[in-house]
Amino acid sequence: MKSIILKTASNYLLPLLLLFSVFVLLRGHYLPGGGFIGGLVASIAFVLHAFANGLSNTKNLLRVHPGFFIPAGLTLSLGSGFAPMVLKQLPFMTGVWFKDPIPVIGMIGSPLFFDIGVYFVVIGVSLTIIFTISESA
Amino acid sequence: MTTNFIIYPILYQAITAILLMFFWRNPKTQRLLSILSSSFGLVLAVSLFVFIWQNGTTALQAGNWAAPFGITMVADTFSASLVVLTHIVALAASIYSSEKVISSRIKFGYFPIFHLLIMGLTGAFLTGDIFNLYVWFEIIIISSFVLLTLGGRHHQIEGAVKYFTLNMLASIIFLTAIALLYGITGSLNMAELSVIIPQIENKGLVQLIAIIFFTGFGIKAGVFPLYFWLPASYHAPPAAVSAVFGGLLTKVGVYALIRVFTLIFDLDEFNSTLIMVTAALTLLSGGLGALVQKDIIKVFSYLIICHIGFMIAGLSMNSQVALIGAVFYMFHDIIIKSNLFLISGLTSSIMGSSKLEKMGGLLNAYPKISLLIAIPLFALVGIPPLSGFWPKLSLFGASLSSGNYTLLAFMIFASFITLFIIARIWNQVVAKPKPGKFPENGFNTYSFKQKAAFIVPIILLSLVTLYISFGAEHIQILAERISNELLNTEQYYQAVFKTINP
Amino acid sequence: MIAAVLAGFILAPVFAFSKKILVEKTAKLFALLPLILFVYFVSFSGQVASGEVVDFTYSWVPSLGIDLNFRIDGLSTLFLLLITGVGTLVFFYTSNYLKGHEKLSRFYAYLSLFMASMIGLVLSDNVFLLFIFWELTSISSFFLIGFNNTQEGSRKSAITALAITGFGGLFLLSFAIFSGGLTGTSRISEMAEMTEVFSSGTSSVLLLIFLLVAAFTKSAQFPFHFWLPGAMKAPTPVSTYLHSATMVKAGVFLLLRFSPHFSLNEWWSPVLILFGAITMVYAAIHTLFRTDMKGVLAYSTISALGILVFLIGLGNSYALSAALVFIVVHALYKAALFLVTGIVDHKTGTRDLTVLSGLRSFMWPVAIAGFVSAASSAGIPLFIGFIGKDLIYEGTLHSAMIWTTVVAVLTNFLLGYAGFAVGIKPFTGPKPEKSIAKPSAVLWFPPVLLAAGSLVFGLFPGLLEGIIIPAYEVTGGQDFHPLKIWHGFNLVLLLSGCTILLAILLYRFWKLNPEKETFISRFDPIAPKTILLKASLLFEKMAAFWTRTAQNGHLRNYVLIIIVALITALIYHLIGSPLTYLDQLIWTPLEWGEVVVVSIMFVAIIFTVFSKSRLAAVAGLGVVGYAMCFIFVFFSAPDLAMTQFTIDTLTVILFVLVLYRLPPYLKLTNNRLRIRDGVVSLAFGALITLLALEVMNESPARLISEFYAESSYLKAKGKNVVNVILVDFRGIDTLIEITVLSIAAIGVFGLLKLRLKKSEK
Amino acid sequence: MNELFMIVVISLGTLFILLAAVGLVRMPDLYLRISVTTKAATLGVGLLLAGTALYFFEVSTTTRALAIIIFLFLTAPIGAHLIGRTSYFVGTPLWKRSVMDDLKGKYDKRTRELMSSEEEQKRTEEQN
Amino acid sequence: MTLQEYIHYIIIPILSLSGVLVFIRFLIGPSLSDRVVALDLLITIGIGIIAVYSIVNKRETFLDIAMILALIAFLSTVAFSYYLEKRKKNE
Amino acid sequence: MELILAILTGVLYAAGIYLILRRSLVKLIIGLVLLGNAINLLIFLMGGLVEGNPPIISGEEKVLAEGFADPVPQALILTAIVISFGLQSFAIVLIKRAYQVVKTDDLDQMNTTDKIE
Amino acid sequence: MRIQFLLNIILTIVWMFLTGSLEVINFVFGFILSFFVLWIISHTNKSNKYFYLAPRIIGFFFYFLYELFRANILVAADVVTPKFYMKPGIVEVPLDAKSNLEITLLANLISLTPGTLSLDVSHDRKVLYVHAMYIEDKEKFIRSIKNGFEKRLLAILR
Ligand code: NA
Ligand code: NA
Repeated sequence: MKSIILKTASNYLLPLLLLFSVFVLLRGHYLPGGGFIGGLVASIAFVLHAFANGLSNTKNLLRVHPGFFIPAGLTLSLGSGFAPMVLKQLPFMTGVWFKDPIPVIGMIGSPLFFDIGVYFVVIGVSLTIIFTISESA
Repeated sequence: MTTNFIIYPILYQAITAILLMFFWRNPKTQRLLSILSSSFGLVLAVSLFVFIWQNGTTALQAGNWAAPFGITMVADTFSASLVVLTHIVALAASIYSSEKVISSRIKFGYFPIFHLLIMGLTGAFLTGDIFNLYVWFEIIIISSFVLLTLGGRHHQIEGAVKYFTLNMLASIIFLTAIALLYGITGSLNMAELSVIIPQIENKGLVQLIAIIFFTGFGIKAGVFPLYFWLPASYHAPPAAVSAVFGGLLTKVGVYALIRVFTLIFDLDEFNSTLIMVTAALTLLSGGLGALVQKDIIKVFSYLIICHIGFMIAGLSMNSQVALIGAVFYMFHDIIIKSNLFLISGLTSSIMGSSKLEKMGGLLNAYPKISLLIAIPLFALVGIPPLSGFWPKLSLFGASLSSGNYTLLAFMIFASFITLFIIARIWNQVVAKPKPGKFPENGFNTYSFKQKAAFIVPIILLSLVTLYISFGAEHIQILAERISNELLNTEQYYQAVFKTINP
Repeated sequence: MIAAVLAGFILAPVFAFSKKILVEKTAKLFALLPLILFVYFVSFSGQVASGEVVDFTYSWVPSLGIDLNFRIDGLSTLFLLLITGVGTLVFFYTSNYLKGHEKLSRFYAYLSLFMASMIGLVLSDNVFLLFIFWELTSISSFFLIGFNNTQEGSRKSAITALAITGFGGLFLLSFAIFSGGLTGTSRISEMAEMTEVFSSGTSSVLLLIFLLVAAFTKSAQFPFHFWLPGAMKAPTPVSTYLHSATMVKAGVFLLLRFSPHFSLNEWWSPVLILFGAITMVYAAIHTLFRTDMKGVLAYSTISALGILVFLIGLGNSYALSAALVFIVVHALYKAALFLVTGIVDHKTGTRDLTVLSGLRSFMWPVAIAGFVSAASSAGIPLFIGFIGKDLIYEGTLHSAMIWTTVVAVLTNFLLGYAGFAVGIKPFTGPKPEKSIAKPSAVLWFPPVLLAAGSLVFGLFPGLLEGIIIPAYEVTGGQDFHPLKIWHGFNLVLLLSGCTILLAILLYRFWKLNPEKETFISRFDPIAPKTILLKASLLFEKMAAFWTRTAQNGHLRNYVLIIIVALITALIYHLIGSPLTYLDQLIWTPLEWGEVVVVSIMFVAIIFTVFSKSRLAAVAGLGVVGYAMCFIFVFFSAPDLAMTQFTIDTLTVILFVLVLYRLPPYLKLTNNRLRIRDGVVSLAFGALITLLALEVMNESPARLISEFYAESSYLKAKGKNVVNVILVDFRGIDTLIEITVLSIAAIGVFGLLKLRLKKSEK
Repeated sequence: MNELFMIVVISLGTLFILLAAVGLVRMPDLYLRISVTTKAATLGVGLLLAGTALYFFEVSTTTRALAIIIFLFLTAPIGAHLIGRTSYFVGTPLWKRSVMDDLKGKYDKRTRELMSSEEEQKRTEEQN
Repeated sequence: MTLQEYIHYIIIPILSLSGVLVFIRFLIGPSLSDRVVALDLLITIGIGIIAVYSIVNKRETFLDIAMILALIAFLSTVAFSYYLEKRKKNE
Repeated sequence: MELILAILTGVLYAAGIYLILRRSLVKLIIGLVLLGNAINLLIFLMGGLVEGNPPIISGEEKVLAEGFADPVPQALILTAIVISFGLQSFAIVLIKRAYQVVKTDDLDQMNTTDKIE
Repeated sequence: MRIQFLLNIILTIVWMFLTGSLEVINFVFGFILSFFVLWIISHTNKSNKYFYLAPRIIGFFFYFLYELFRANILVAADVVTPKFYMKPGIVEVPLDAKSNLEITLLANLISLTPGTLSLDVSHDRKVLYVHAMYIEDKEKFIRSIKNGFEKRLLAILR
């Protein structure tokens, strides 16, 4: 859409929303949020940017095709399920954790990486779908 | 030692799919990778089966959360066998796809999704959690849906709309049933449900929920009057995909029905009558439908429905013999139906059409192929001693000994109509002279590799059929053991609740 | 033994894929296969004659009671010798008859397949095994009949034959299973000791029906007979083999095999006699009107089969031995006549009896064979047929029913005519104008040999006793009456004489011409074939109607049917056992905000459903989603509220992106449909509400939830329990779920981006 | 005292929201509805959030409330602008008692570009 | 009367009433834009309700939901505007 | 409230089914979305209704406070929501593609594949 | 570069707001995160003027709040009374604001005040079209905007 106002605002809303999405992702284990919502918020950020600036600009911004996030995220999630199998001979998807929490994020363990994988998959999926639709409109 | 190996076949397909995604634009690599990994997947599946055969039902508590708190994956003989069959079909379809599926489809994710479909099927067979089963079903739906539409041709879209809507409806009904089940039991673990359900006093409510389950699975299994999505869509995708659809998709529904109605719900008078009536009408309407179709793929589609009736009939009679028949029939049917769709793909490509009136001349032009396809065709009919014959012994026997003569009549009718239809197909495709000419860039012009990709999977599946036929004793013993396990739910329960890993 | 049975099966593909040249050269040698088998089976005749049985057992599928139980006894030996003996001649004959035929190798493959099935069939002492070979004979005869696959007629005949015999086969399967279940064994010989199973109770009636349907279809009894004349479309060697000694006799074999079992069943005799009699008369009359040699033979075969069934039904010692002798008699003369017909056809190019005459000078050995066989067929003394006929009359006379003798005479003299018509007519009379090539010895030798058999056994019937008596004993007969040419002057002799006389008179004065065939074809509309054909057409129409009605392409019909089916099942059950306690629920009190949200949602749903504009509907959908979000807020589900909200927004975006390209809603459905659908939907909704309320009465122990409440932080290190469930307790669900998403995305990408070219399929 | 202040803030916020709702129903044209509602509601919610922040009175809650207010103040006017602009563009009419419409005819039908009066004059001159 | 009771009996009903009014506008339209504006306002009111609801229940967790709503609610407005701008003339 | 929500669930189901029974593909998809909501609400009801006590361990607590809302249905719904989002997006795109290929949104015109030729 | 840094700091502060923790480690984490986010979106984000004058910002904030309340009450009176006193219309307001950010902020602020709504900016960015509820005198209205919001805003931004 040819609106300077939207365009300008979206440029500032994008980082804000992205930041917010990471925030939602990381706190998911303790408070409402998590990979899905985080991923959805992040996708919405890019969608907004695309509405305002046109699809090609947003794609340039992303540098890679959004579809790339899908296998990447899947690998991360699946990998965090594998970690206990490979590392400790435990059943698939068993949570393995570092001993001490780190500030801001809290405990670091395989479920966290799993959730991050979810986050990326959701971004990849939403953006692939919406971008594809827009392009073929 | 953990029991992680139960889900190796699942994880393996997932890894394959992801790997294939990374080779998105490279059809050659994808083809090779797919065949290689399908072969290795089969090895994994077989070794799983061997383990289960030797050690009995085994469970994996995912996440190391003791049942019923996490998701339990359970491999018993039934599911392990089905996993093996799935992987056999997958290998065949994979080889078949390697030349038959055009590279533009491959560049749009054909192979990753194909492997995810296989993963979904495997998962559905192995899960011991009712909601998890729903999730696996969704994998199956979405991947089959994508494979169905890939290419986006007119008939594909039309088929897909129906396929999608009715399968979504099935999922919604299934999920409704799960919700209600959770509402009365507070559990999702199938082994635990098998213990809780009998203790519930409100039997009527349990039965209503059972009906909803039956409807949901019935749509997937393609029983009367819920099968409409099947004939409307199976002709749409490439033959390799139809093969997986034809062989396995409905069988997952049948599997779910058998599992749920042996493990969780009682097959009491009402349920078994309901299922029996359904089975009879399925046999009838599938047969009638197949009789009037003029396109080979549609004939096969209706025959799928018709023959689902046999398995459902086996379930409905609620006896060990009948269950043996149902299970045996299922094994036979998976291989046969997959093979038939591969064959329909082969013959259509030889003839340039899948319409029966435009086909013909196979016997004179391709005698060896004719002999090859005679095996599955007549095995489908149940010409003894080919594979379709054996389960009928148990099914007919069970209906005779339990006095279900009407059901027997329907089974005889279905067998007869199948015989007639297949004989007619034989006449029209194989024996009759070809009307018009064979297409110019037809089968004969293919390279050796292309021909092999066509023929090898059919040979592979036909060999399996021959094994089922002449090694019927093995399959019979297998089916007996499966029916034992299905009827003695205690064993399943023990397997799920004993294994708490160190 | 197993090698003997399997030899045909194994050699079939070898034949099929041998090089054509090789087959041409070695075809005569193929006859060695049946010959060796013949010799092999003859080697048992000594043991068999002394009343021994030889059993061979190989394990196959013991858990189903199906093993390879082969038994050589009198009955099987009789059939084995016919199968392999006639087989040898047919194999030999074919090598010349189909010389140069493109598909000769395939023919031999089918033939040996068929022979092997037949051998297996008569050897089986296992009722399942019997069925297996039974079906194999059906299927291999399907190939044989349809051998001329480029001709539509022969394909049609093949499918008719398969349909009828296959239909019967399913009854044999039922018989096998049922009898196996009732007797606890699958061995036919062991079953024979449990006659009570086969003679009393409803189950025995069922068993009888199963068996008879199988036998009658295979042995072409009225009204299943019509596949047999159609099967004449096959090359003559096939007809010879199928209709004289093998395929159609399988049904007779079955009846003989099980006649001891059913000996006490009161229905056995009357039913067999009735069907046998109808068949033999009906078919015999038909022979009069046929002008095609093969047509005459076909109907005379049916008639002969009727006689056999009739005799087995009579069941007295004369009738039984008559049946056994007649099997041999019929095999000898019918095979010879078929072969003769083949030669005539091969050399003259026609089988039309109104045209053929005077061939004797071109093919005198063939003519002799024809004459001898015709004589045997008419029961002229000194030929084996005479002995057969005598026994038949003995049999009927020993039954209490006079009419049986009448129909026997009637049938026999008509059959005598048929024999003359085929075996004599073409060779007598004026010579044809054109000269006709002489048949090679390979062609004429087999019929001559068969004719010689008719003569030799006719002169020395005692030679036959060696195989007839053991068979007779196996079928439950006692006190065999020795086979003699001369019984003295008695009623039987008189009847025989009359029969012959009548046959000769009929042959003299019955003028065959095409009008005769036209005449009989007037009865076609009421012939079983037509009726069945019409019925099957009607059936197909019904099937088409039904399929078109059910699968009418309208998605909403499918949905409607599914929903109505579900509603019906639920309501049906509810009527049987109504729900009990809806009143015990403790309700959560109403709150302002909740009521407003729910009310808005109600209205928004209705708005969405009835909106005239798509976009308004999508907006309405948005409201519904946001209202859901607030329900989640009010009832303690923050994660759900967040997800619902974001996804709802994304869904709206998707709809919007897609919809602006589409034309507006069309107003399509009429009010009647709206009301119907409305009622169905509301009924479904009401049922769900009812179920939900009923379920909420149950208060199961939520052990799982309590475990999560306690261990979420302590064991899984997370405080948002829902999130912990998603990423840990039930992580697999989530893993699959993101896979679903991934597939959807790939699918969308493919659906919109992939454009196939015309050439790509 | 503190509680009373909270009650005032919250009541005020609620009133503004009610005002927005009434305005939305009553106002005669779309632009007026947007004009009245977006801001009144934003202000109202802002006040409610302020009340919430005061109630909990701790850093994490306050920052969250503040974040929500910032988000709302960032997004609400943009939404209003967009929907107003597009509505005008697709021809949603002004209230009949409106006194002026400077926008009339300024959108180029084809390119959808919006001209200023100055630019419009220029173009007219060029064309002449 | 405590603050909770005040909110429960006075504030929430008024907010709910506002919601109903806005929803009426949504229903009567007349244009799609009117509906979009109404939808937007509904969500804004929802944020308000959530805010006071968190006071009633003394759980600040609910503010998190409000945060999401505040950030992305306007996106559907953007989408509908996009639609209006791009759609064909025939609706 | 349970009664009202149960009725609401029923209404959602009814509305969804009714829309699926229309001839328009767009209505069909909207119907499926409504059914998705219906099923979520049903699952939600099955866990029992709890006000103001989300299954989140607050502050320094180590276990959930008594009277918590059942987290299991919530997790199930989350999964179900996300799955139906995936399926719905695909379905929505299918509308688009169907319109491109079949040139209509009328389902009654999408019946060629079921015809017996 | 400087502006990038400033943005980075601002985002970091937003992050600390969001997480509700003022610890140093959170600052570091927020800084890294914001840096990353900015890196992602960096190359289309053409540099702009940025605000740096805190007092003016605060002053402006209160001016805005004042305007917000004043206008709201004005409108409220009209909404709740049965008769409408308004004279609405669309006014073309010439802009001194030049950059995208300036225009956007101005337009949003105008929109946020009840009774006025920024409809669109002309293609050449010279005028802003505003829908207003009370237009007694067009020139006066334009002046009130230019002397009110625009002047104060530009004073901060330039
Ligand atoms: Na979460
Ligand atoms: Na875990």
